[in-house]
Amino acid sequence: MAIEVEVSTRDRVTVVTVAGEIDGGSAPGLQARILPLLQQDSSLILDLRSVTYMSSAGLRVLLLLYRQAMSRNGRVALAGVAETIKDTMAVTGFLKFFAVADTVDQALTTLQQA
Amino acid sequence: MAIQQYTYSDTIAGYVTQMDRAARSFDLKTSDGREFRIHLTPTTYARISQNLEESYQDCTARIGQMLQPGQHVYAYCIFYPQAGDVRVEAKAMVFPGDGPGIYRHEEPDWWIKQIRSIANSYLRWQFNYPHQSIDYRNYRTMLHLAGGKKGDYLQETDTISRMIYGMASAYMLTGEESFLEAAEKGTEYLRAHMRFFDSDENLIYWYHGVQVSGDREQKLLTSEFGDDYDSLPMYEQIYALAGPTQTYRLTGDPRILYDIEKTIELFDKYYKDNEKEGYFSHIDPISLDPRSPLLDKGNNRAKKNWNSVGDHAPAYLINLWLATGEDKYADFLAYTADTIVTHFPDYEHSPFVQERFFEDWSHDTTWGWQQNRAVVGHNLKIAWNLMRIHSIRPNADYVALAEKIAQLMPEVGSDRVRNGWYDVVERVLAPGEEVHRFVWHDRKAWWQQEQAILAYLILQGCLGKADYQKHGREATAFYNAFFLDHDDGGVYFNVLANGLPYLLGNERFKGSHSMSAYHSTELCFLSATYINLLINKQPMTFHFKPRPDGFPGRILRVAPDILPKGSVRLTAVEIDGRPYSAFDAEGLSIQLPDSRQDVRVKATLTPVK
Amino acid sequence: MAFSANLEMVDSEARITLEGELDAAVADQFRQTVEHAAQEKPQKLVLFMDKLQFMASAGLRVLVFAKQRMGRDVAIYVIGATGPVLNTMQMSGFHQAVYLQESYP
Amino acid sequence: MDTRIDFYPTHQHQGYKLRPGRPVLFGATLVPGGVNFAICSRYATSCTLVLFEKGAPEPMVEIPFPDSFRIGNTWCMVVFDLDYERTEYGYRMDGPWDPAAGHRFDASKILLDPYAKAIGGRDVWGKPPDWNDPYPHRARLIFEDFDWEDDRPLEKPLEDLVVYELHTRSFTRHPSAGVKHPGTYAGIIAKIPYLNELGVNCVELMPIFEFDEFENSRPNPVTGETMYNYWGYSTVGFFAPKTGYAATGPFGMQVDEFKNLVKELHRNGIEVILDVVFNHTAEGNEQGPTLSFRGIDNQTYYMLTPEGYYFNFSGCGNTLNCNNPVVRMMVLDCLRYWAAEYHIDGFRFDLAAILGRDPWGAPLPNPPLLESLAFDPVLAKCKLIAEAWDAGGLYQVGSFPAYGRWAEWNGKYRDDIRRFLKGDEGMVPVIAERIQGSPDLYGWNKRGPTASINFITCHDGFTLYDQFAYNHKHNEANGEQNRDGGDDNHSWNCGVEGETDDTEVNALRKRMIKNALAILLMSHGVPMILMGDEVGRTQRGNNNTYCHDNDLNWFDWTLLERNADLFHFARQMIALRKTHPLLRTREHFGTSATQADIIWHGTQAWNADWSPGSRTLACMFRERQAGQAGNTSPVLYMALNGYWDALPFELPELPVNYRWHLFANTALPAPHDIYEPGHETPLEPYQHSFLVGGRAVVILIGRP
Repeated sequence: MAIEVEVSTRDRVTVVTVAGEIDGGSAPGLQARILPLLQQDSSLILDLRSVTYMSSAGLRVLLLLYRQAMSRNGRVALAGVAETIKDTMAVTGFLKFFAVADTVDQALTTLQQA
Repeated sequence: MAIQQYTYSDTIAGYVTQMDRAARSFDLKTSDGREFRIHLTPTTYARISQNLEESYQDCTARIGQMLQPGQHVYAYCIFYPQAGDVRVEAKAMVFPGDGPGIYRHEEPDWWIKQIRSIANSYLRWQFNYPHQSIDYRNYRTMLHLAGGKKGDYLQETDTISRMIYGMASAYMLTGEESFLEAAEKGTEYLRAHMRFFDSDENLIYWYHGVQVSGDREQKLLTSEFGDDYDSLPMYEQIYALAGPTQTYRLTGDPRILYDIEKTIELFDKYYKDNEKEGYFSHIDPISLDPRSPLLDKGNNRAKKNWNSVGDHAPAYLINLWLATGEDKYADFLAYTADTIVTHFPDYEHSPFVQERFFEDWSHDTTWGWQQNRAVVGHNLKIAWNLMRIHSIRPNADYVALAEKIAQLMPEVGSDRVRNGWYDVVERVLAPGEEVHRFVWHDRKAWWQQEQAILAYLILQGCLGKADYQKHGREATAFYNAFFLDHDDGGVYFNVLANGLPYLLGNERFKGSHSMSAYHSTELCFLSATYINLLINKQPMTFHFKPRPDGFPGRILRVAPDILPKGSVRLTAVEIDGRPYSAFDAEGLSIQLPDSRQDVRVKATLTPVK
Repeated sequence: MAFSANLEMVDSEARITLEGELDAAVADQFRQTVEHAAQEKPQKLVLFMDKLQFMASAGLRVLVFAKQRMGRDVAIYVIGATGPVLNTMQMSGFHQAVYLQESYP
Repeated sequence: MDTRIDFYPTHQHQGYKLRPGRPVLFGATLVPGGVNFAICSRYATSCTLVLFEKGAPEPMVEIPFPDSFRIGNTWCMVVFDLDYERTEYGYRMDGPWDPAAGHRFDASKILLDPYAKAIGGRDVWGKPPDWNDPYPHRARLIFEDFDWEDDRPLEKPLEDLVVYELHTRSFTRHPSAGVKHPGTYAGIIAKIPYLNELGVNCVELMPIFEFDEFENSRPNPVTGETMYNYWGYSTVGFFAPKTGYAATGPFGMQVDEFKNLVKELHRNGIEVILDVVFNHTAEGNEQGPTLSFRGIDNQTYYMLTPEGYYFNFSGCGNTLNCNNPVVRMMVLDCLRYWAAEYHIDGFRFDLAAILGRDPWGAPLPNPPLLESLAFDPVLAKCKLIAEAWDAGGLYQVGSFPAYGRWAEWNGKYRDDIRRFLKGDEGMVPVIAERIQGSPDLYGWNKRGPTASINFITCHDGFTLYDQFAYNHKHNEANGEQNRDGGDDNHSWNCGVEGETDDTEVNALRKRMIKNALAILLMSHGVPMILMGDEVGRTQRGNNNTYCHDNDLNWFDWTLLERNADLFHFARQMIALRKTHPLLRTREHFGTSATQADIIWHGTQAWNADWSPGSRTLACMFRERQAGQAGNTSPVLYMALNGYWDALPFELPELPVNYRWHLFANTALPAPHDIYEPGHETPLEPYQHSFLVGGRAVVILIGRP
């Protein structure tokens, strides 16, 4: 399933908006697109409001982003994660690596406070 | 000779008396009280008897728990010389049931499952059913062990009729349509191809068989067997009626009754000896004369034997009486029983009855293969059938002879160390001999086990003596442990004394002249009947399918066999699936409704406790 | 009408012409004729029955018994059998074992 | 650009790019660019890899292994560019069909890889499958990169464990559990606070290897409800966690979810022991389904009779041939995989005695499998627990070949304690052995008390509440005319069979439960508690609920309030055990190695009554130097009064300036029945005897 990725910045923090399904097929592309963004700025917000499905491959992309950010003591925040996805992440132990917020603004404030 | 100083193997059958866990050994007492100490080895393995098409019942894990006192067991052992004595070590064991006094063959549906499996195997072998339809054009008398078709293309009346009997009995127990179809089509085929309607004499006799070659059929009027050559043996005419009669009990087809009555007229007119009683065993194929010089060739002139007198009852006559209830057939039965009781016993000379006679009933001890020899199975067949006839024509002499045979036979005709029954033995002991000599071999034939099983089951069912239960169980347990062919289906025809199947020469065939699916299915049908109805007092359901024109007065008689009066009641009837009430509970008969097509009848018989 | 059965061998073919009434009494005579034919080891047995008024089942048994003794590969032709004779053969199923023809060859 | 030579395919088949694989990596292993498939069979003549699109009825491709892709008896192949999440794989194996010789190859069957690390087909528990699916249990590919952070097996000393046996589905399936994902691994995570509050530090999970809950499922003749293979003692795959137990099962993330469960449990100081079943497989006997082993290498995987039938030591149709080198390797690989990849702390082996039998079924003096398990470097710190008897009557409790590493379910402990509690005669000397860690069974060659897993109830048999509410089993609901299940329960219904509103009887039942918990947690050896016994869970007298997916098995959490007193008692008893090292010892007391002893008393101090008629016993745990030269270690005293009436127990003297404190008295109703460790109420100094109620247990602590 194809996914769309748009990159923008809000108050000097990179915001990546993703739409569609993140699975074994689309995950590598997404990763290739986002990883370089971490070069300039170690923190990142992922706006996942219109992500309808995330498979384990998708979760692993997020975890890789987290690891990359950590290695530059940056942080990754997730915004607008669907309930089912958040639940799956919790149950498989992925959720606790990320700051989670409902909207991009809230994600922004949590990032700035840390 | 000192104790055998070499190893040999054998099967020992008996009852555990005690188990020594530490020494990993157990003591066994055989049927006649011999003691054996048997040692278990790390590689000893064991199973519980399993039925046809049932999975292998390994119980190696529980050998220790199963060897409790009283447990019946078959132990195939190796005998080693050791310290001047013999050490017996078990290699493989078979338990007839999971506990002392427990026998798988006494489970209510054991024999019903077995008859279904045997009948299905024969449908598969003979007609490649269900892939092809049942067509008796393809019937072969000679069936290879695995049921394949080999050799010539002979169709014998006798084996077709016997298989029809098996199919009809299977239908009566299971209600499966394919079995009834096989029985009815077989009966039609016999009438169309094997029946000789003698318009001059207005009676019927049956060809020995046909040799199909191309589009023509070579009719075989006289028997093709050495000892009945160039004659019409009564034995074959009798068994030609076995299948059709059992089919008649299901459908009441008047054409079958007509053929039976016309054949009985043949017996009365040409085979019967009205002056000196009984029936001649052979008649001349052309003049139909029992005293014809032509019969001298087979030494069959004016001879009488067990078959011509005793085979009527089990082959067709009892089933004919069961289907019709007519007194003339009961009289005929009593007549054969009286003849046996009068002429067959010869206890001053032998524990076995005399089987061959001249016209004046003097003993013929020089005939063909028989000479002065005894067929163990015939003695037991007499005991079994006398008890059946006794239930409609009560006669103390019948019971006395039956019991005398039942008491004498174990010592001289059965294998008290391994269980199972022997084949043909010399009737008298030569000076110094302690065991009646086996004429050819000490193997055990499947049909002789049947006679022993049915004799002791009916004696236990009617008289309830513990001794009969013991011999009945031992014979049945041996049969179910060693005669069932779990690889290809059906039963082995011969096993060695120790129970291993004997598959050489013509014993390999599953369908030779007297075998096909007769004795094995009759055993299932009557064991189920006697064990459930007479011994364990369990209800049973039987299936019939009377035709619209079936049975005079539309009376369907449902007694499965001749049972002691009042021992069983007809408690429930279903016709085409709906409960039906017009039936006589004591008389075991149903007043059938008028109908334009066949009706499916289910009758449930319940023993009176 | 008296019964007669005479045998004629034409190379490997045995031909028997039957006349009159073949009842039980003469069945034995007929049997001997057929046995003589059998001793010649014919490949074919041809029976001319157009002049045969009656055949008892005993006679028929002679035929069946003879055919059985002569073996499977000997073919029997019955020529001109009519009325009761044909009926006797059909009632006993023997018609399935022979070739029935109006005339021969 | 990756420069590895083996990044590039060398063959292709119908568009799939291939190259020979590595035989050492059994199963399916993700390698750069593809998947390495490897499987072995000694007698197969050819092998084909069958690939499915996830859930598709028909395979998308069948790739026969070229002969060059075989090394010895192992076929191995790398397939490139597979979508790991949407691919399922199986094998077709051809070879002789010769049952008498033990060969049952059937190329028409698609076979499950014995090393499959995830198995689909029963993704949602109880969802009726498509019965004519040609490949009912399907091997899938997984990511093996779970982030454990700094977690590793806890390696708690065995003597410190308090084991809690639970069934994953039963634990939280009942609506009263109030968890988001009832009956799943996630459900257990949600209940970790409860486990902490109770104080257990180890959970023993009933079988979680993939199994088929529909195996001989049938409608209950009485209720019409479907009866399942609910407990799961019939393994389909030894390397895959049961998908149907995972909340994320339908998304194929059961592996991550189960790893997360282990990680969370470890984070809360709770070890994980798996109940593993290596004595038989789900394929049953020759009439059972051919799912995997039978079609791959029947003669290698199963113990066969000379005629090629299946030995039945497990009582479940077949017997795994564990001491065959190939099977032994698989068992070892399996346990190492769970220890290394899932950080599992220990294993409990079902019918373990079978693992010690040779292919002929005879017990081996020195079973190679048990030996290799005992000395394996990866399993070195894993607990190995054996259910040491087997269906073959090879009752080995105490004689199980242990190499100093194995502990055993102590069936004798269960029976003897039950018989004492019931009031049987002559049990006093016997329970003395049990309480000090069964030296009669485990004293020889230094196996010590930790060889004995002490339990009074387990999944097999009555619950603790039913043990004192039923004299005989009530298994009618199992549809086998009450013939199944054991009859030697040694239970006592306290006067009335089953539920009653008689307050006397109910009070006695609670007291008996407390007595059992007290003895269990005071005994040397490793105590094990059955899920729910701490709150009086009942199965209404059914002692064999193997087939019920209903409230007979589901933990009813409302019991927490209704029997809060029982919970409180259990919690404090566990706390007592954790507080006192005297109760947790690696060595049998009384031997020279230990500095402490058990001293036996009766109603008379220093003089236990060992006579057959006696129903009273008291034991005192004490360090030899207690009360001397600055050693202020406490003395523990437990009085057992099995008699039906109260009896005074003369108290043994304590060292000077020690005083007895009452910790527990099961004769008293809550909350006076038990105190918090360290907050016991002191007895009057002059009090030299204690009146122990009928059928009651009293625990005193002697300290300064």
